Amino acid sequence: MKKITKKDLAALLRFIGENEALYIPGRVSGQTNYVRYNENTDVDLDTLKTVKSAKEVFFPQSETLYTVKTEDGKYRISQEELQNEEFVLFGVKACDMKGIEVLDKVFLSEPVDTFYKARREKGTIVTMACGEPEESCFCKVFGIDCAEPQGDVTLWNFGNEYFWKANTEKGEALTEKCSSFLKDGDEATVDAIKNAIRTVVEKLPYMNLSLEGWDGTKTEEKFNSPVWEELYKPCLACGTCTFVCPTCQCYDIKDYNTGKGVQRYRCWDSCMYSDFTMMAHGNNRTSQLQRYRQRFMHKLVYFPANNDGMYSCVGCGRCVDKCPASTNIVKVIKAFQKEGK
Amino acid sequence: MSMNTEFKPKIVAFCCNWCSYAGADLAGSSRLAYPADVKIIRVPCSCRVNPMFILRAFEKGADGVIICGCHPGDCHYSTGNYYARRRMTLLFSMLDYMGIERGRTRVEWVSAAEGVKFSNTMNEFVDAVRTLGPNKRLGDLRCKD
Amino acid sequence: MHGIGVFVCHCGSNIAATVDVKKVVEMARLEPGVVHAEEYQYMCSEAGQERIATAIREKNLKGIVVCSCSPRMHEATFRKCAEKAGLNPYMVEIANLREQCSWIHKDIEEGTEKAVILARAAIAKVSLNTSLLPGESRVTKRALVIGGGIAGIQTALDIADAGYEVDIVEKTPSIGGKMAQLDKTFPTLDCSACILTPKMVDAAAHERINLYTYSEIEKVSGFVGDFTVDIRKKARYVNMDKCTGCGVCMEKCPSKKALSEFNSGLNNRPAIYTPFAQAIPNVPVIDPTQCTKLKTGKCGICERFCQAGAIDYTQKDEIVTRKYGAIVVATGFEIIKLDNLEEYAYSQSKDVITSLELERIMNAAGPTKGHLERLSDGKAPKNIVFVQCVGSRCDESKGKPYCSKICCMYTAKHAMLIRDKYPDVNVTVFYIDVRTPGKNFDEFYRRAVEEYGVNYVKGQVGKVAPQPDGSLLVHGVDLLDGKQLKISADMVVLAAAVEPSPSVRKIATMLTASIDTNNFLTEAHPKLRPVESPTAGVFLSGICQGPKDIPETVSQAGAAAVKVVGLLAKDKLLTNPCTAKPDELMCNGCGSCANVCPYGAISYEVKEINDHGIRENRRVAVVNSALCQGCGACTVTCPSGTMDLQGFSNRQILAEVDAICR
Amino acid sequence: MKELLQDGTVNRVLGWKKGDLPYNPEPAFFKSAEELDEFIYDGFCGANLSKYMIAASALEGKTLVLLKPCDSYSFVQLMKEHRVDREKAYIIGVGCKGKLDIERIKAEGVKGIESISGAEIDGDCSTLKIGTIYGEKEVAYKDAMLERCHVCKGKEHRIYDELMLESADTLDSGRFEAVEAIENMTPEQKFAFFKNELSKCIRCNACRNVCPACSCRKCVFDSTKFDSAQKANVDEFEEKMFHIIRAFHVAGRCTDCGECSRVCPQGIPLHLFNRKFIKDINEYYGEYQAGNNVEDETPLTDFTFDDLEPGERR
Repeated sequence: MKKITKKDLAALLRFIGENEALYIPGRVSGQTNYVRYNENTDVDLDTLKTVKSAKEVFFPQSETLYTVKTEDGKYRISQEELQNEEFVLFGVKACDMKGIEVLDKVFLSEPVDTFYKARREKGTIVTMACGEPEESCFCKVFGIDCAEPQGDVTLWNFGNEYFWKANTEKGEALTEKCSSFLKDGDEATVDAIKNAIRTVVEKLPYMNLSLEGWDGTKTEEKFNSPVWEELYKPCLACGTCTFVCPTCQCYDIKDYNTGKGVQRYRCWDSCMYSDFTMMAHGNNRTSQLQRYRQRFMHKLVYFPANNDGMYSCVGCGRCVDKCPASTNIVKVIKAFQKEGK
Repeated sequence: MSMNTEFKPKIVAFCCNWCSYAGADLAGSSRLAYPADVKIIRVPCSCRVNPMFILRAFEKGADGVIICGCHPGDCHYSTGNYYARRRMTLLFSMLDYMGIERGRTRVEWVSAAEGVKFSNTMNEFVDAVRTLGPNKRLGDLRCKD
Repeated sequence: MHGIGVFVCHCGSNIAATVDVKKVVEMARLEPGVVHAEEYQYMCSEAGQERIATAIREKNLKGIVVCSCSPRMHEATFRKCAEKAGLNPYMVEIANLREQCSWIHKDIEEGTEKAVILARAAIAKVSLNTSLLPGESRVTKRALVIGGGIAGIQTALDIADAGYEVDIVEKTPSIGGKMAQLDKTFPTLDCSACILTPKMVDAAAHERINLYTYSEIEKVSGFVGDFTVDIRKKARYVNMDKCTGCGVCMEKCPSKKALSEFNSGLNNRPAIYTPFAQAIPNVPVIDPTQCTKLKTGKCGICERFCQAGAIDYTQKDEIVTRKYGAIVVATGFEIIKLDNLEEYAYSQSKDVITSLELERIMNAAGPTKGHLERLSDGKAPKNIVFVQCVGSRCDESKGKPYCSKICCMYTAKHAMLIRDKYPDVNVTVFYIDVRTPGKNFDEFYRRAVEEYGVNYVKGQVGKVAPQPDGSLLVHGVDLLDGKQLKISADMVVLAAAVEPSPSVRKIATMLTASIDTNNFLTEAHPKLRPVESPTAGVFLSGICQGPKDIPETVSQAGAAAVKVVGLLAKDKLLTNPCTAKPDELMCNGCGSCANVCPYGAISYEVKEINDHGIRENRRVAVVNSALCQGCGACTVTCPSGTMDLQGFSNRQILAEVDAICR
Repeated sequence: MKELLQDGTVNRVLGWKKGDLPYNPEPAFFKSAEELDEFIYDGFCGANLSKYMIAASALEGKTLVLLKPCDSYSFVQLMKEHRVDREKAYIIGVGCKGKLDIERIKAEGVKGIESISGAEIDGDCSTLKIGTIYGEKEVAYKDAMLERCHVCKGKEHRIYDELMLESADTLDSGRFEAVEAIENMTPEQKFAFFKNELSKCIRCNACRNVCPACSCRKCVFDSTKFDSAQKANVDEFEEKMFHIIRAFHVAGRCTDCGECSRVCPQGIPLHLFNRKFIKDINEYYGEYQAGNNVEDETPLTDFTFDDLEPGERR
């Protein structure tokens, strides 16, 4: 167990940022998101949730896959290079960390997504325990302990200090590299911090949310339930929930004509959009009800059914905070609870 | 100044078929030179010019976009240029509001008889865009390399 | 699209001198979809067209790009050529390498680079072209002639003689126009009225000509072959059917203060009047601004004296709606206002007059019964100075930049007539140039100088100064002698510039016919289509298109008539297929597009739409392609992009943008 | 409402349903009197229900809809564009004392909210008492209001069948102040300002989808007609294009309801685009308020012969 005083943190970040890429919550025009650190970055480790989750560091909203150019009437294809630079992702909360594990299930199983894999290999994740969880948080429902997030290094915020614990080899390496900034810390204080956090978590309004019945079975019953018919109605079919979600992993592949050639790129897509799954013959989901249902069925039924019971929701509550129509996964779970299904 | 002489701006000129395109033809047959940087796209009327076309030109690397139509009152379709005038007024104002240099966009009314005006307008516009230099504020970086 | 052919024209050396044609061909070959590219000396020639046709057939081309002169020149030519070879004519695009490239650039490298880009844009566009089929529209076999002067009369007579109905709309109470005001005509010196009035009578008597005098065009809609026109028949307050034209009313009318328009305001006319004795129709009108009865309700003398009972103070303007296949504009001219040319003292002295006023003074039916006299004191003038180019060939702040064309000849005519009738009067003419291009024109001018002793001075008049004794001191310069001149005159005649009738602006707007900076109507082509307006179905006759004398006007009138007859002879016209086309699946039915459509071509219908399996009734836009003229206003107003324009589609234009910015 | 539903005047009620947190009521259709037990109307019912009336117009029978004064402008504008059917709507114009912005409350450092009182519509709406797991907090109602309420268009409904509840004056700043502040910047500052703001955009389309004016069946940004279906923020141009065109497409039709700014997950002041067009339209073509009535010609489908020339300033 190590620790670093808060006033030394800036120097530490500068140190890391000088040697490798550092992604950290930073404020731009009033909003906190993961940004690539530079000297002008307005680092913000106090905001509980970044607007977009940490997933974008490994799975960017858009990325070029390859480029085709014509030269003298002939086509030339150049593959986009994989991540080859080491980097540190700093300040990830337990829910986002779990989100990355969900993405790992998708992108690291066969066929492996090489772009994602390269980033995972080059990245060291520094997580951070949640100091003050908020009312929209329900990570505990999914068995996540926000007092003790995983990752390569874990930090705990306490008074003027951050406690620092390496969990993995990568974490040890980072700790070693940063050793000049770190002092020894005691486990006991950290245990106290954890307990304090866990006590707060118990008080959160969503703690009693029950996942009973969402065990990857009763697929058809859920699918055909009349509950959806009312639930979907406020949905505006925007992609906010999808884009702030730490586990949504769907993407579209598109071509961009640069005039000098074509860039094939992929970008996040949302199952809420009417052109999601649009194919030459049309769309197999023709109504918003179907799209809305798909999102939650995927997170709570299909994904656990295919991944040993792992839900693709981590209870971060971003969709609860951000949905323009105040509909969200919690309301879905509660609605089914109420119907007794 | 040496910068300016080297910089060859990309200029897209939307010209209505009835007046301005004919005005450009007249400039041509009268041998009234203007810079080769200007490339004309023929549209039936200035009201056919969608703001998306203008933004698209900038996206793909244009340094300036000019729209030419019949003089107000002379539109071949009677009223097209009046609509174009309002649309472009608002669009240009918005671009200005967002910090895009005002000199990169322009609307000019050029009749079929105004070869001289066409040529002068293009000369002036290209000069203005040259002074501003390459368009860096409203373009897609993917098209730059 | 695969299967594009590119044809690059040298246009002799017009293109080839500044554009490396071979390079353009070479670069075009590298463009996606291009399977054939070649060059030729003159693509528009028969041999050139044959090459295109052969390539289309042999290489099974799906679209072609001709890199040549302006599409305004030869687009139609190449479309026909493609059609003959079995390709849809709308699969042709033109890259304008002549007017917009080779002719304006000197540097070959620069010109070639631009030519390549222009070709590229056309290739990008053609690859998104779709085959289009023209629709058909009917032709209303009736023509409208706007203006009843000599131009309008002649056009109407020629059309009517060919067997078609014609309506003439004249804004004054009588046909005849400016020619009726003239005394004699050059270069033959025959009497204007003697040659005009028979034509007026012919027009009035013609079974296929219908006159709307004292009427104006109110509204025009429709398009070539099918115009709908609202004509405002102004209230005459005289029943045309009852009036016998006896003229008693005019004699008896107590209100005689109005200035006679026909006599250029030199004398008065009654409130009820015909403009001149030979007016056609010979039915007076009551000028409501002058008539005591209409203004105050008291009087009614004319009504009392009218034996025919034709006076009707309750008459109202009437709107007549008629359909026409073709419209001829023959709105004629006015003399410019001389307000900006105060140096000639026109407003200061009654003895400074315009040439048109002189016509009336010289005319036996005019205010002075044809006696040449000063308007100030009625004395016979001894010294007359004519000033040419008053407001013509002039700085635009004061007058007109163009030559009015007729002044040299009519000034010579006036000078000659005065010297003939009053040999003791000295006549001096100040001129910049004497322009006499016309049959027997120069001979005529030389007679004025040589036989009649008119004193021609090359030079301009700087000032006309009215003297206390009533004479006029003319300050001029003799450029040939290099001397300042001061000539004392009793009368100064100004050859004021002509300008298109002010009413033409409004009419042009209604007809969507274009107008140049001097308000002359623009012809479709200055050399090859001089009597057609760029707006299909609208033709030009007389001075509305540019200054002309009578013989030229009459010949243009005939030419316009032939064009009209050519049009009316057809039963159906092919319509431009480049019209707006909505995508019903996307349409919101919001109504914006119809709001901006100048032709009322868009309406809304509730239709059952099958949107990917979901059937529902939706309000959607429907375009009447016979009415749509393809301006594209709707395409931009439509927020969802439902409306697109065939031939200039969003994707086609964007492809051009992309190709240019590449 | 219950009566109208019971006597068959209306087939359903479109209103707001209690949320599961003190501040997240959702738009909902109520089909029976008992469902209406879950109805709520308080300071957090900011959602403009007009847009839901497009779908409701296709349903059988009448829908009772609750519209705040500013929502009623949107409804009229939609009527003008033939998107909603007046005959299918029974409009209750509800009073409004300013709507609350939970983001503003959170920005005051309020976390772990358990309860909020003071947002009730029949209260005096002066102070919000907020119970959190970290203790009690107080926030002035005014400081928690949405931006749009500070520039309120007024208490009058443009259309209604019945009126309910009192409104309060909430207008306390100039509608165009923020726009003017940007106009007065140097081009570099303007550029930097918008670059910063738009860099946050995640192209989630919430602004578009919530907008009553952006109600196209198929948005240009979703269609292939302009090759503009770029849902990703690949390059900063994409967001500029999107937001300029979005604002342009609603120019003259935008009632300034402020929903776009309310829903932006990244807090981008999107109303600054729309309001710039509104300000320009007012200055160049005369005062115009979209949704005022169905008769007025929309500024961009209208003209006068002596309109301003592009690039000119009056």
